Order: sequence, then C-alpha cells, then structure tokens
Amino acid sequence: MLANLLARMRYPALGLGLLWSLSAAADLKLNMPEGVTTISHQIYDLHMTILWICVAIGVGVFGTMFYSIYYHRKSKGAVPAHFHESTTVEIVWTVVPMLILIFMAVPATRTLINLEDVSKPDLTIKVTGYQWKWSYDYLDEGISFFSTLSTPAEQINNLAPKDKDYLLEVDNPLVVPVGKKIRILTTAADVIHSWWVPSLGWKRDAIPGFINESWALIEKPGVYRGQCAELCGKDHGYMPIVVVAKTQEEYRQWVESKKAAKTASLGSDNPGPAMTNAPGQPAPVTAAQ
Amino acid sequence: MVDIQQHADTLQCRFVLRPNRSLSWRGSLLFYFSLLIISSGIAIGLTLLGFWPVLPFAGLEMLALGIGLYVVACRCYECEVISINGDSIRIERGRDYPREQWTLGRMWARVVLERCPRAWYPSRLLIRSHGRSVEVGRFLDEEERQRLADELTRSLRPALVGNL
Amino acid sequence: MTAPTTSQANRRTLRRLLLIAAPMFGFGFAVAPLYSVICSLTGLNGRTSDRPVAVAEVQGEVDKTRTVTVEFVANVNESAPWEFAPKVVRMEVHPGQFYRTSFIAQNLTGAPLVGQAVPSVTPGPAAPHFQKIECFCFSRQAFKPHESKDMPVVFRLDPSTPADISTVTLSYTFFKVEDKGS
Amino acid sequence: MSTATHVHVEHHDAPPRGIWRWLSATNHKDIGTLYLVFSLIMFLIGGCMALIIRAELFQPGLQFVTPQFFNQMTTMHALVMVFGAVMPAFTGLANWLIPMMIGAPDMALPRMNNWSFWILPFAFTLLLSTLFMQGGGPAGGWTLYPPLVLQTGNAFPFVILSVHMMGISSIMGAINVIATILNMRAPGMTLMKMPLFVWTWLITAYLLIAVMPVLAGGVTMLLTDKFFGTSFFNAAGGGDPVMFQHIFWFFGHPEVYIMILPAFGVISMIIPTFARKPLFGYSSMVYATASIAFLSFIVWGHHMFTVGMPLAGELFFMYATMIIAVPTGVKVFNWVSTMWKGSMTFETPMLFAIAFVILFTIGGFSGLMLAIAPADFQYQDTYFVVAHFHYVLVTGAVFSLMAAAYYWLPKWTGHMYDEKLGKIHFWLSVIGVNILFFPQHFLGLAGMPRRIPDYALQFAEFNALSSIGAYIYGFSQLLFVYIVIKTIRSGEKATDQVWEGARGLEWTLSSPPPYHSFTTAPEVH
Repeated sequence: MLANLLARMRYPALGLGLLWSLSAAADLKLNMPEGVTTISHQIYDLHMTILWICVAIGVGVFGTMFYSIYYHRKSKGAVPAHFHESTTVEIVWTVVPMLILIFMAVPATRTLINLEDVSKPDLTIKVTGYQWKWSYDYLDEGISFFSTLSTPAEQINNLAPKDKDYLLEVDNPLVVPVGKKIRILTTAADVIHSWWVPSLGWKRDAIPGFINESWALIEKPGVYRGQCAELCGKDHGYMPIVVVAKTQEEYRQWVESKKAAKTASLGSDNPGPAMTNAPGQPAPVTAAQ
Repeated sequence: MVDIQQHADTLQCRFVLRPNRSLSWRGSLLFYFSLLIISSGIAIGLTLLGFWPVLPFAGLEMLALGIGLYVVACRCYECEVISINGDSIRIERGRDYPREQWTLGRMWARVVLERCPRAWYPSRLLIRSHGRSVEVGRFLDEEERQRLADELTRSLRPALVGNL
Repeated sequence: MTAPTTSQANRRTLRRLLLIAAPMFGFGFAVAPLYSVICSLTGLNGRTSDRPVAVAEVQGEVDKTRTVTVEFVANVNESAPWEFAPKVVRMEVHPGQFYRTSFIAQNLTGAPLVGQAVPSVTPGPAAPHFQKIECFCFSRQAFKPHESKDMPVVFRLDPSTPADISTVTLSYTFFKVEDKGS
Repeated sequence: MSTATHVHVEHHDAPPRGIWRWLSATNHKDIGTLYLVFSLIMFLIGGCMALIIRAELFQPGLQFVTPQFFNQMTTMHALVMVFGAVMPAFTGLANWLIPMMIGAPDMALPRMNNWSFWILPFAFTLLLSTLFMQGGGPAGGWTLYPPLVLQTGNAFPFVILSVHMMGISSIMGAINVIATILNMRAPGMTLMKMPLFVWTWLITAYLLIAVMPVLAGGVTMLLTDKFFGTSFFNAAGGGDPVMFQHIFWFFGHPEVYIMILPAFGVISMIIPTFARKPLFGYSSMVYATASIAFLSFIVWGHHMFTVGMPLAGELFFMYATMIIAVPTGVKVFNWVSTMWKGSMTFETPMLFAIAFVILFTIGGFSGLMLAIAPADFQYQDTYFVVAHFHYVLVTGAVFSLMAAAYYWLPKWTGHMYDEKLGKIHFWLSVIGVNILFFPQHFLGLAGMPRRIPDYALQFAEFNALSSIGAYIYGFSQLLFVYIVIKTIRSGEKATDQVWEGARGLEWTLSSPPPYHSFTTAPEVH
C-alpha cells in the first residue's frame, strides 16, 4: 500500500534532507517516535502518510505560485490576463481535495477503531493524576504507589550539572510486562492531567471524578519516558512518567517483590495515603434477587 | 439622496432629503430572525443540557442587536423636506410626519457649507437667517451635501433677484 | 439612482441573505436534536445516572449466554482522609441479572466527615446501560470519627448493552462535602 | 452669494480637540485609529510576555521566572493577543474601511461604536492588573479549564469580569458592522458586489453574535461554581469538568475563524491589486467563507480528542474537521490563480500577502494533520499544536494585519511609507517568525508538552533556536512602529489611488480621505 511505502521513506529528498542530516549529526529528534506498541506504529505510518500528502500538495501549490511569481512579474513585462472565473476549475479543486480526504480518512478510521478497542486486556492499571505526581494501582495485584520526579532541585535551579534524563526521571517507575495487552484507566484527584508516553502512541486525559481507558501492548523491553500533557498548575512541567517494560518473568519477580514489601510494611504503620484497593481475593458473586 | 421638485414659473421648489438605505424593513426583520433562531437555538440547547446561564446572555445580546437594527432602520426612514415657497423657507424633519419644523425668512437666508478644520470630519450644511440656523442633510454623504448646497443656493438666488 | 434598481437590489439582497440564512435557520432547528445526538455520540454524560432505577422499570431477559466483566475502581479526590476501596475488584456478570457488591470506606480522622461518591463508567457507550437500583452514591454519606462503612451497590447491565462491550469499569470518586449532613 | 459659503468652524460646536476628541469620538476614522493604536500597544505588551516565555525557555532549567509566573505569562499572552491585539485590530480595519468600501458616510451606530472601543482599555487594564493581585493573575491557560482555573487567587472574578467586558465590546462592534453593511451600502452596491473584506467581516460578525453568549455563559458558570456553590463543572455536585471544554470550544472554534476570516478578506483585496488582475472566483470565495463559518460550529470536539469521547464522537469530529480543508483549499487555490498570469510587483503589502498564503497554508497542513484523530493523540497539547496555531495566527492573522497596515497606510495618512524600511521589516519578520515557530513542529513531534517552563535536555537545541527567532521577530516589530510613526509625520505625498492596480471605492477618495466620504460620486458597476 502507498501509505506503507511512503511511511518507509525515512530519507526525504531535497531541502528536508539537510535537516535530516543535521538531526543525525546533532542527534536531534525531528520526527514523531515510531514507538514500541502496535498502535504506535500505525499512528506513525498514518502521520507519515498525511505528512507526505501535505508535502506533495504543498510542492504543487507553492510550485505553481513561485512559477507565477517568477514569470508573471511586471518587471519581466508580463501583461495581466483578464480571466477571473472558471466553474470547471472550481469544481475540480473542490472534488479532488475531497477525494484526497477520503483517502486519508480510511486508514485514520481504521487506526482509531483499533485504538479504542480496549477489550480483553491481560492486566489493568489505574493511573491517577495528582498535583503534581502520578499514582499507579495494579488492580489485580493490589500494588499501588506514587511516582514523583526524582531530579534534584539543584539541577533545576542550575546549581548542578543536569544529567541525561533531566526532568524525565522518577522515584518509582511504572513497571509493565511486554507482550501483554495492558489496559490503562486514567483519572485524577484534583485537576485535569493527561497521561502521555510518546512511545506508546497516545495520551489520555485524567479527569477528576471520571474514568478513561486506553490500552498498550509493548513489544520490546526498555525504559519509556513521558510527561503530563495537560496544564495542571505550577509544577505541570515536573510530573514525568517513566514506564519500564520488562520481560514477563522479570515482571513477575518485580510483582512478587512489591507484594512482599507491602506485607512487610502493612504490619508496622498507618495505611498512608488514601489510595488503596482491597486485596485481590475474589469475593463470591452475589445475586441480589 | 436628494429629490428636487421645482416649478420654474412659481419660484417654488421642494427638496426631499433621505438617507441612503440598502436594506428594507422586511430584510432587517429576516436577518434578525435568522440570527435569533441560531442564537436562541444554541442557548436553548445548552439550557436543556443544564447550562442555563447562556440563555440570559443570548437574550441580552439579541435585545441589543434588535435595538441596534431598529435604531438604524428608523434612522434610514428619517426624512427632511425643505420647501422654498414665496418668501419663506420651511424645513420639516420627521419619519412618518414632520416632527420638527422651522420657518425661515427667505430674504436673508444664506446657505453655508461649513468644513471642519480637521481631516476625517464631515462638513455641515446650514441654512442661516436672522441669526438662526438650521442644519440639514446630516445623513447625506459629502458629495450629495455639496450638490445640495449648490442647488439650494441656486434656488434662493432668483427670489433675491426678484425682490430687488 | 432610480427606485426600481434599489428595490431590485434589495430583493436580490434578500434572496441572497435568505440563501445564507436558510441553512443557518435549519441548523437552528437542528441544534437541540443535534445536541442530543452529539451528546449520545460523544457520551458527554459519561456518567451513569445519579438516580436509582426502579426494579419495575427494568426490562429484558437475563442473557445467560453472554458474560461481561465488570471492574470496580475507587478514588478519593484531593487526598481526602478516607480509605476507600471496592470489596471485589472484578465480577463476571450476565446482562439482565442483578448483582450486589459493596465498597468499603473508612474515615481516617478523628472528626466527623461527609462524603459524596460520584460514579463514572467507561467505556462511555456502556454508561446508559449500567443500571443501579441501590447505591451509596445516591446520597451523601456521613461518617463518624474513624467509622468504617460497608456501602452496597445493586446493579445490573441492561441486556441491550452493545455487543462489542466486554469490559465495563465502574469508578467511584469520593469527594469531601464541606458542610451539613446527608 | 452665488455659491454656498465655505467657512471654517470656529465656534462651540466644533469637534473637540485633544484628549476629548478621542474620548468622545464617534467618527469611524477616529474610532478605527483608536482600535488600531490600541491593538498595536496590546500586540507589544503581549509580545513582551512572549519574550519572557522565550527567555525562560532559551535553556533548560529555571533562570528568570517561577513556574507559576511562567503559567501566568502563557495565559496572559494568549488573552492579550487574542482579545487585545488581533480582534481589535480587525475591528479597527472594519471601522476604517467598511464605510469607505461600501460608500457609506459613517458607521451605522457611531455612539455605540465609541462605547465598544472605550470598554476595551478598561477591560485590559483590569486584566493586566490581576498580575499584581494576591495569588497572581490567571495561570490556568487562556482556555480557563476548570477545576484548575478555580485555583486562581483573588484575581479570578476580575479575570471573568474583563472577559465579559471584552465580549460586550466585540458584540457591539459586530452589531455595528452588521447594521452598517446591511443598511448603508451605496446605491448599486449589491451584496455580491461588496469587496471580499466586507463580506468576510459580515460573516465574522454573524459568527461573533452567534457564539459570544456561549463564552459569557461559560465564564459566568465558572464564577458561580467558585463563589455561589453551583456545580456546573464540579463532579462532586453532579457536574462535569469536561462540559466546560465542550462549551468553551463551541465558542472557541468559531472564535478561531473570527480571527482568520477578516484576514482572508484582507489578502483577497491585496493580491488582485499587485497582480493587476481581478480576484479569481469571487463568488466561490464568498461561498467558501460562508461554509467555513458554518462548519466552525460543528468541529469543536477536535480540540479535545483526548478527553475520552466514544468512537462515534471522535469519528464525527474528525470527518467534520477534515472537510474544512476543502473550502480553505478553494481559497488558497483562488489566490494562486489570481497571481497566475498577472503582472506582479512586490511592494511590502504584497510580500506580506504572499508570505501569508505560504505560511498560512503550512498552518493549514498541520491543522489537517491535527484533525486526524489517532495522530492527534500524539500531537495534542504538544509544541506541534503551538507551532500550528502560531502559523495560523501570527503568520496568518498578524501578517495579514501587517499587509493591511502597509496597504492602507498611505490612504489613511496621505503619506507613502518608507518602502525600503518596509521591506527590511518584512524580511526580518518572515525570517524571525520561521526560526521561531518552525522548530516547534519538531519539538512537538519529539514529545515536548506545551506550557512547561522547563524541559528535558533533548529539546534544548530547538528551544534555543526558537528563542533566537522570537527575539528577531519581536524586535523587528519596533521597526514597524517606527515606520508607522514616520509615515504619519512625514513622507512622500500619496496619490489617491496609491497603488497602480488598486480597485474599489476607497481608492477614489483622496489620501487621506478628508471628509466622511466621496469627492466624486461612487459608481458601482
């Protein structure tokens, strides 16, 4: 399909090539990340398709315009023509863009349907936005913890050199398994936030009192970073997200260690912040009547 | 626009002055109701959803628009009639009937076109007689006012000549 | 300028105005139904009803052939001093059948508290099919100091729940209510 | 006494002088000038705020301002630019030009015209004064989303009041424009003979009147939610914070077109002049404008794809938004066809108009990309969006205003501006603005969220570049101020027609237009 063909053209011609080589030299990121989930690849392809269609239209329109600017200028002795209407032309340039739009709408619709299909998840994690931190609850495991920025204030205030993951590092990252369909529920406890990890391909608003859902199936292990994407007050820029995708065995080990730590701490103290779930013991289903 | 009716032999003439209007009363109404329906449609829709504070604002705004259109429409129907008759000049102003009128002696009447010393401001056309002056043709555009001034001056002259 | 030109021009003006006004006019009429369509499309009210459904009102047979997963989620707004959690995290339900579950809340302070739980259902299209005949969210809940409550919900999924919905999440957010009791 | 006596008025009913002249102004040219001067001042104030933002973002880390003040700057910059600079500037153009273009002696409601202007300085004094209040100015973004905006300190009611005042001013301006265009066209000036600038303003005014009550109602509900215990947007009381976003964008999307449709009108006046060829497809331009206006009512959801709408809603808003590309495309094609086989010269207004066509189209392309819902999940609330709407509003609306200023300045002042300085201003602006906003596309795609005072190291290079562009663009506007002042005070005498290819009633007037209207009879063919 043309879309895929276009999407594979990583090295565009002409002027953009310069920027690309610049980006290679300076390790600048110029484009949307391809991401690590099935949906993010589709979105990347869609993004590239539309980008190239826009570039093509732009070359056509601006080309015509520059041709006209160059050859139909008074200083070249151009004499103005008198035409100022053409129904045929008007119809053509109404219908052709319409067709191009339909061509774009088809893959967009397909991707969107895919994106919204949250059925049959393997595990569900609830993400709650706070001013200004995130909290994660693994519904089935009963694990829950807060995740806050771990960049020291000295770095922010330019009193210490900034390290590689400046502002994109947290104390407790979200740990997830690869190859599993993860359903992410988002909500917030005060104002609206938005949970966004570019590598997963989407963002979803976290709205107080309401719950939203979306999903990700991460293909390869790694550390993926993101940020809050909805203005949420003074420290909006300081509530990053770090997702650590582990192989399934490593993930299991992590879950076990977390649970062990939880039982250890339960005996000691008061329950801490109010964000806890009942232990995951399945209660009998009771019919009301 | 200026409408001139002149009787060459009787030395009588009438100038009927009206502002230019490009929208009829019916047109104004239609326009107003098209906006009213849109605006109240939106406001009622939101009210049904429970967001009623939009409604009073829409109402106030429609009221303001209605008043605005009404005032302009009325102003467009304003009319001034200058009748030069024998040795008097009668100036009547009104919409359906003459609400204001003045009578000036023709003998000492002068037509004065005052130009403002500063750019951007309109000229004023005054008919002066015995220290009284009446402004006419406020709503005309500059070229019409200029033409009216010339016509008025011309109409007043024969009387002057006749009496001397 | 002559009179007929003006009136002709006026008439033409009117016709043109009408041409523009007509779709607007139509749109004006369409606004209210359009809104309801758009609301249902967009799930503007992504919440389930705040009002109980009378048992007599509900219709439809129990559909034993179909199973839908219902998940329960509890949140506390602005870190209010509550411990709040569902008793069970997940249930497999048949549409049409009534189920009872409960949420546990505990006042963590030594002072009386009043809270209001606000429900939210995702996915949005499932929300109108989620019927509750009994719910602690229908009224404010008063808590004595350190009181712990077991608050029941009796619900069912309408048998007409769209077939593509396999998981429904019911989320409650507990808001602290400033004054008065329930 | 053979001709009417011409005298100069000296007695008490002479138009007032000094400050009172401006306070009591009812003349459309005075009011137009007031609007334009006011918007230029606001443009510079809003620009200073932008430069504060860009200074903070020049390097990672916090250097100059606190995050809270940074948020106040982004919020105020938007409010000042949208309601203080762009909208009043277009209203100013409308006041100056519409009566001249349609052959009317003045605006239809001169006294209301005076009020609608004089509300604005008070509204903005109030708005800017909130920066000095306890808790600072509004910091929740110009979109005023609850619940965040409800955390604003003492400034909150003042912000709402100033938004109301801006709304009242806009509505009065719109009523005036509508009444003038409908009632006061010269004989023979039928609707389909009106210059496109007049057409686009008529449609803009219609939009304004349709949506302004929605904004007024929306912000009033915020106020009652905060102070009177209602819960329209408060989930605890049965409200829904997302509904505010629906209401805001139901106003906000038409508002976007309110800021760009008159720009389309301006460009449609300028390109034919310098191409010496009539506008291609006049009637399709009118219909395209009307359909853009109509579509603007049904696409608001594309600003909020990420709030969790059901699939059907996302599809509806995606398709409706994509369709807007069609009439917008028609406009761009028509402009290009107008240039085609013309006889072009490139004076400063034409340069700005050509830059508008190119850069606005780039903004349109990124708009189309943003319309694609699945991709929007990546773009939403990133610098890609910032780049998009600045291409549309700065290189779109503001460039069209610059073009308009150069185009009509000789008519207004009677003096030609300095062409050489004008060209320098153009090139500085166009280079600066692209260095400023083009890298922001890359920042957004690479994952930098909007409205953050500090950012990860990977974004450093482009942010530095962007800030440099901001300073080039920002300071080059001082050159514009200098050019305008110089033109008013001196300069070569402008002819009546000013531009060789200029057509339209306003060019039959002398420069400056000495009186209300025409020295030669307007004849419309």
